[in-house]
Amino acid sequence: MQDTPYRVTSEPLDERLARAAVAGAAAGAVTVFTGTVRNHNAGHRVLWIDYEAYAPLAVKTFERIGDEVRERWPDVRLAIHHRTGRVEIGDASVVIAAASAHRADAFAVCRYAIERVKQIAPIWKHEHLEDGAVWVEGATADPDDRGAVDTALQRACT
Amino acid sequence: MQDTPYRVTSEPLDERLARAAVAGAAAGAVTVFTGTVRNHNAGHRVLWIDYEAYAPLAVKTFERIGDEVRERWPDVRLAIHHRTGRVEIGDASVVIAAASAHRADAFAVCRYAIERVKQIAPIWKHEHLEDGAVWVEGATADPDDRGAVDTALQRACT
Amino acid sequence: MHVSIRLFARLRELAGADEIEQTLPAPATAQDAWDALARERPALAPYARTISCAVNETYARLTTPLKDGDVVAFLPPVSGGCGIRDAGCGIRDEGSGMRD
Amino acid sequence: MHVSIRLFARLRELAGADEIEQTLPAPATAQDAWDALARERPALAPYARTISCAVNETYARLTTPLKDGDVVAFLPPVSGGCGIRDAGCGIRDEGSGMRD
Repeated sequence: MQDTPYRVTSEPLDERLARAAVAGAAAGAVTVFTGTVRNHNAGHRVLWIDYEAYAPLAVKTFERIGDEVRERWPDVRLAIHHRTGRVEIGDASVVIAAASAHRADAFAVCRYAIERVKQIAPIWKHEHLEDGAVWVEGATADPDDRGAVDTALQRACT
Repeated sequence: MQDTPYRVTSEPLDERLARAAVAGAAAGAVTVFTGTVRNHNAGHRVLWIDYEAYAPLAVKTFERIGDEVRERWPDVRLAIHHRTGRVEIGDASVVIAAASAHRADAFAVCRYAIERVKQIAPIWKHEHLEDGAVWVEGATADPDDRGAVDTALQRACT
Repeated sequence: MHVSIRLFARLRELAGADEIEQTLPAPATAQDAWDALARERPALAPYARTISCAVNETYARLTTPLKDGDVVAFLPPVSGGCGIRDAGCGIRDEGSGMRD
Repeated sequence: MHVSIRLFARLRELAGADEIEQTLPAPATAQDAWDALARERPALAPYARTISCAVNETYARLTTPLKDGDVVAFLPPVSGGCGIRDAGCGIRDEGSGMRD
């Protein structure tokens, strides 16, 4: 498990595992992004979030994002770990690590990857509020949509 | 020590301390940047790097960078931890953590801060190579140089 | 032909099942499988224009021809990643929540 | 007046001291302190145009007037942060190394 770059797990996430999956002597720069569950949303108090995933497709989707990254940034190493099930306030739902010889690339890949995860990973948030639960529905996942890739690249500042 | 946002220390850096210094229930996004010592440089094998700092001014400079960040991104929390003394290959020389409700800001602040550290922190690298040691000299530190601030903002993609 | 349909999140709740065996006249595409599904379960119909589709655990177009025994997944718009839809991680561009 | 001068990194090595007590005719600026220092230690002179200066642990202009007892630090170009000058962390814009 220590060095698995792409994971979907119901266990609590540990940034050190994502970092270990990308670390190496050639990497002068490592960027780790952690997304955590917040305690409020548009004025509603959030109690917790359940994340549902189509796990085998999600892992394949992370691998695909890895392929996209390798094509554009061949020397950057990437890890994406996403949690499923009940995630409490303050706990991490996603951890992304990128390692590179160059800090610009480590930042760009980390940002690109979180944008792509949000666009195309088959994962769904079920927010539990005080007065019930809400399914959050964002983007229709289409891995081949060039417009979405361009949006992710733009947000990655490349 | 646990929650010190700005530190200059001869102890090994631990990303968890920088993360702990910025974490909070309002933060949905945390970005941590780690700079590590690489084993080669322009064809020369690097054995280790000694970092020398003017420690009290370095801490004040980190606080100043924090002030710059607060002015532009009032809701982002920042930590900067820099190591001094002998740092071995693969070990971290600097860790920067930024936490925000918004991932764009967490990325921007983390990147802005590392650029500013490199521009104005009174810290010097002494590279130890197989055939001797080299002082690395980069930028003349000038915290009031607007051009340097603009460069950092541009690299932070803002 | 027989295919196995997988449903997730709100689609799963609306259908009341996460796995449905569906018989289709051959030849059939993923779109045909959806149409048959939504005919039998009209509550799913509003998702016709926003679903994604995977065949045998790989993203696929709705025009993909199916084979007997294929596993076809229909996915509502996704919302993985971090935090909360309109604030956490700056998710400002996501759609609104769907009440159960 | 008497001021205490602090030197770092290669300036420290070239001067052979990290702390030097300097007597200056009043009034004096940080620039005057540097000029006196570099007169006595010509090896430092090439840094005249690239040093930064701090007075009492705060960055200051070379035009800053000094008071008796001030601590004046002269700083060669800095290179903190990460990795290695032309590769680690993408430090492409740094100057070349200075052999001891």
